[in-house]
Amino acid sequence: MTETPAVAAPAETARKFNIDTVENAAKTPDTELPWAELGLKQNEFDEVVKVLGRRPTGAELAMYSVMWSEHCSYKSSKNHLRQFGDKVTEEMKKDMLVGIGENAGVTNLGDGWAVTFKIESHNSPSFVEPYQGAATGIGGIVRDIISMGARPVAVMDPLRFGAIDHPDTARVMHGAVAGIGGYGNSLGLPNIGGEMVFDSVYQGNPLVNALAVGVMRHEDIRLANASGKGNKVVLFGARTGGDGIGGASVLASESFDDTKPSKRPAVQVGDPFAEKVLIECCLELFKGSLVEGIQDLGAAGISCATSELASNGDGGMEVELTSVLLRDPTLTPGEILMSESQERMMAVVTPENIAAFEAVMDKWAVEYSWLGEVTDTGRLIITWEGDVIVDVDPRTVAHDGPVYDRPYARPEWQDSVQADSFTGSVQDTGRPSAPADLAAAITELVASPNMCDKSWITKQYDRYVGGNTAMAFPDDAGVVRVDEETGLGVALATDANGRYTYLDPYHGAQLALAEAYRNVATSGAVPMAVSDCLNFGSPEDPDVMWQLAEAIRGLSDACMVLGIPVTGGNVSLYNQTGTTPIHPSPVVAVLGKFDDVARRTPSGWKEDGLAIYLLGTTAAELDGSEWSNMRGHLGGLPPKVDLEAERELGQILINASRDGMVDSAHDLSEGGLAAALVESSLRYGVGARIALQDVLDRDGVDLFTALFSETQGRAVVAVPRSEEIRFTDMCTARGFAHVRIGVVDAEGGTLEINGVETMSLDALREAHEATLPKYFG
Amino acid sequence: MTELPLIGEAVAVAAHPRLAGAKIGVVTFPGTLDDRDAARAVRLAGATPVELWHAGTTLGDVDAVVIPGGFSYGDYLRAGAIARFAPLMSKIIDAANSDAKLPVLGICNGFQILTESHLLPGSMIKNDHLKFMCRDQVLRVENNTTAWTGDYAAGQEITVPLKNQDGQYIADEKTLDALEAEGRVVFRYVGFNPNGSRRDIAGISNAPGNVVGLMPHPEHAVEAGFGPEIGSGTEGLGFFTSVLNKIVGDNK
Amino acid sequence: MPRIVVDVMPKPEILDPQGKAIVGALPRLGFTAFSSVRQGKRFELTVDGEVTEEILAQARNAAETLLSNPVIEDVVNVEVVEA
Amino acid sequence: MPRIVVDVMPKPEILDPQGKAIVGALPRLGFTAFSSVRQGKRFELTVDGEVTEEILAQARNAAETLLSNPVIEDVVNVEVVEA
Ligand SMILES: Nc1ncnc2c1ncn2[C@@H]1O[C@H](COP(=O)(O)OP(=O)(O)O)[C@@H](O)[C@H]1O
Ligand SMILES: [Mg+2]
Repeated sequence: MTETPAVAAPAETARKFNIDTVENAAKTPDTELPWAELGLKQNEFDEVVKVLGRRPTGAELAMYSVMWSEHCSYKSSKNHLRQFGDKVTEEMKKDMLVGIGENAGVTNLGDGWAVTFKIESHNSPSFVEPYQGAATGIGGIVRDIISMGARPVAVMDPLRFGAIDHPDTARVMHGAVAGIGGYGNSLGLPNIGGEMVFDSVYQGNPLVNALAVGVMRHEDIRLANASGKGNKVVLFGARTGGDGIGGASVLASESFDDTKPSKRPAVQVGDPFAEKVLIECCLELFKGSLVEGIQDLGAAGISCATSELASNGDGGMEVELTSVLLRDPTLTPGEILMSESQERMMAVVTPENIAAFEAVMDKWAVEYSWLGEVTDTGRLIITWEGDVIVDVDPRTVAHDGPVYDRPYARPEWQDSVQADSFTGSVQDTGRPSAPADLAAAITELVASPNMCDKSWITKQYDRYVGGNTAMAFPDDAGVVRVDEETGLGVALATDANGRYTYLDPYHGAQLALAEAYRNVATSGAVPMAVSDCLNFGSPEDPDVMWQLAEAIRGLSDACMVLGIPVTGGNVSLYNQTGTTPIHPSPVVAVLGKFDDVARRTPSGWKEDGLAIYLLGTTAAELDGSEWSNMRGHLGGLPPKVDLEAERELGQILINASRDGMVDSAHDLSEGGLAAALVESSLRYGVGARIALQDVLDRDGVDLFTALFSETQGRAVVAVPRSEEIRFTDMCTARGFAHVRIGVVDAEGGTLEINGVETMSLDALREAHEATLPKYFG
Repeated sequence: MTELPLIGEAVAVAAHPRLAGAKIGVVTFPGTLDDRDAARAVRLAGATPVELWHAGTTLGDVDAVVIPGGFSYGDYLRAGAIARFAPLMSKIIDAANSDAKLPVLGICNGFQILTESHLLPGSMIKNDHLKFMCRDQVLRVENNTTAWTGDYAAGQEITVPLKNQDGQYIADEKTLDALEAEGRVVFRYVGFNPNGSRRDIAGISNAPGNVVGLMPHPEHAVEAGFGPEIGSGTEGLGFFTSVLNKIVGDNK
Repeated sequence: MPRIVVDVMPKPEILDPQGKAIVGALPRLGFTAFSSVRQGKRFELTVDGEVTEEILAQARNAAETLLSNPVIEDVVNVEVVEA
Repeated sequence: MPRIVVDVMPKPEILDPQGKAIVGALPRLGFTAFSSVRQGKRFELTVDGEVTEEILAQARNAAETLLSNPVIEDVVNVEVVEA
């Protein structure tokens, strides 16, 4: 039974348009076209004319303009992004079943299982309308995962907002979190982690990134290509409305009569119910092997889906556009091609499978319409009641967009920023050293906006649905089981530090990768693959372009050293207010594998008497740290990157988890050792007694530095007495610095650090948990 | 060694030889989310889960039915409002009211569907704080004589996940008084009322006790390591073993 | 006491998932007369005392700023109802 | 095309959490004239063609069975609006 259409699409309206056919375009070369309003540059329009050998039709112009936009063509970043594909060894490729270029990369998990994941941005829609913007962000990334043939199994949401006390931050925070929850919860996808950062640089450009991960059997992997001449092309899911073409309503000049076109929606509203049904319905299609190729409709809608499916397959396709089911019957052909209505998919089906395909649609009450078929002509031909309105080589739309080598240069201000170290700055006066002051400093740190408890957010997310969530907030990585029989599973963490990347984009990006890698290894999983979302300002600003180029170079170099490939990602540019860009914010997601998720290591200790070890050495690295941020300083150089050490630390943490040598592990990142000790104590409400003298002596740092420095490549672990010798032998054999810094104290209800006034866990918890409710209710 | 229980370690159910033969239907509506989880809980309890599709017109030979959580039809109109009219629901309503008194458990959205169907009194409105809330929730089993609670001790406190947006249970005072008087308040929130429910009510039953509905999710507390961190993590399994023991007992 | 009723509807060009779900359910219950449904909100604001022009202006203002989200909704009606 | 408007409000004796939140927020925005707020739903059902008595009866029936839950809500209004 097909759902009754919400809006009838009267066929008679079709002829109301002054249809600009290919024939007409050839005859009227001098017709003025609104290419500039559609965002094309003169040289780009000229290129379109050259490619076609004539002026484009209105519909063709619509297609090229969206597909050649920054968002779809990566024209500013493509030249740099190539490094992710180039800097890859054979070893790194070994588990990569599908690499960059498809909707999402696919990694082999063994036992016939594969995993696909990807991170994307929905930044500006989330600023305009936080609830719907964030919700549709989740919707979009989940469809990418479905279109690979996978069942989505979890989502994550790295978030960056303006200053915590700015009045507009509450609007964005409330809306975005409720939207992510409202959509993700309704899909039955557990939220297993994310990030939350407040910084005034994001005031007008909050970053709402969304990650989805899905799993499949190898044989279920689907690619976005249209092969097999005579196979049918079908569009299914929601009806097509005027979504996402607001700015492009100039195309209404296609409108024949002089009545004004209907209004186009300024924002898109998500329908998570429709998407949930779409997920189940697609999985049923995959199970029955009923589709040859499939593509989700996201940015650039039908333009993208038809041109990509065609160019990745046999090269040709014919589509009748009046067959598209419409929510808004006033849409012109160009607008239909550009529409970004949510919750739609396009698939290629063999004639034999049509009946079975329709039965699945009817079962789930999903609307569908057959648009045309695959050809081998190498042309994408789109007709409107039989008249040809698009006749293009689909590759020229989908793949041969413009590529720019935008000028970039190290900003003039970079040197002076790097020279301005926190140590010795005005903001550094009165650094705490007395026991009471250090305790107050630690309490202030864990209550600060970026370090405080995040459960105001995570409470609004379903973490249990699916029954496979083995770890989520507040542990270092989210962990989901893939196979109930064996316990095979995956771990995921996302990280970025905009301040580090501002100070040094090359190393800042590497630090983001290092942290995500470390978080995954800390949970006990073996890191396998990377996805990234590059959030930057305008590429037309050489300073920003340099940040982007450096970040990509840094990230790709670091992936080589760590031996894990980038399998996909997303670039979000123009995140700036006026001429002020956000901090360069490359958000990096690392995926790891567990042979058995039962071996996961939580981030807090429980049992009395466990020995606590600090792994790694500590240097005086406070520039860009949370501490300096709390004091209002940003300058100097970020912590040093040592990827070999990260790898070694990772091996230790993974082995320790596999062989049951540690009961808990927590990596050190923002907030340093102080944050890690408090978080590990609050995790299960069990404190510890800590003495850092050996660290101070060995590393030549003072107590404050030992607590607040953000030196990388470190972690704290809690080791049962029975495992201590085995554990320390392993560290010694690997030549990795380790020192016993204390013992778990299940009785005291306190965190005791020699030289710091004893802190009660209750007071720490109260400070840690009060911040978000104070600002957001 | 790690304190985290390993998977498969903690779940040891005394399986009655006839239990595996028991069939428990799990209903799926468009928008249902926790159907696979409910099926897993049935399996871990030792019985055989049977998939039931909302548009179906027969319950087959199932011995009990679980209506799992989710957002049927998006919960857009009212939670459970549209699902209530599914063809299968009229079969469930008839079977629940028949002399055979088919055991029916509604969890979260399932509970909302049962109230919309008038199998259970009252209704659910938006949480008093207006937000979705996910947390490990302590419940007290107030009545252990229903079809779904026989394996618990009266007054026993259990921890199971709670996650909902429209979980505030309301009914008029007369109905509430009657529910209390008849022992039909089956579960009450302990320590914290997460949604503003009247009299801390987390779950109720019909008069004979074969139909039970509750907002929290026992099916998410059946496997150690994948449920609440408070308590054993498997304190929801008793729902499913209870109904099995009841079925086996009735068939004796 | 008099009340001011404020009606808010999703903008016509915006997808209304609620309405869509309802329009799908109606025919299954035998209600076949309706080709589309849209779901909006109705607010009743109680005023203690008389509804002055100033109070009505407040209501209109609240309707635009708090009770509706102008990005996706329209205030379709603000009127006084005596009770 | 004519539409039938159906208005549904929470029963007066039922605490309305959304209305309560709004009444709390209003004074903070300077809207001080309102002593209580209740939030209900407004449905607009589109009819293709003329609204007959039979169709209006269908709408009333749908309002009572599907669009409202009599345990917590009242149908306060069913009326035809020409557009
Ligand atoms: N927006 C969010 N959504 C879900 N989980 C979040 C979010 N922000 C933070 N978290 C979770 O809170 C915990 C602490 O976050 P964070 O301090 O950033 O972790 P780390 O320093 O280990 O990267 C992690 O489990 C993280 O996944
Ligand atoms: Mg961490």
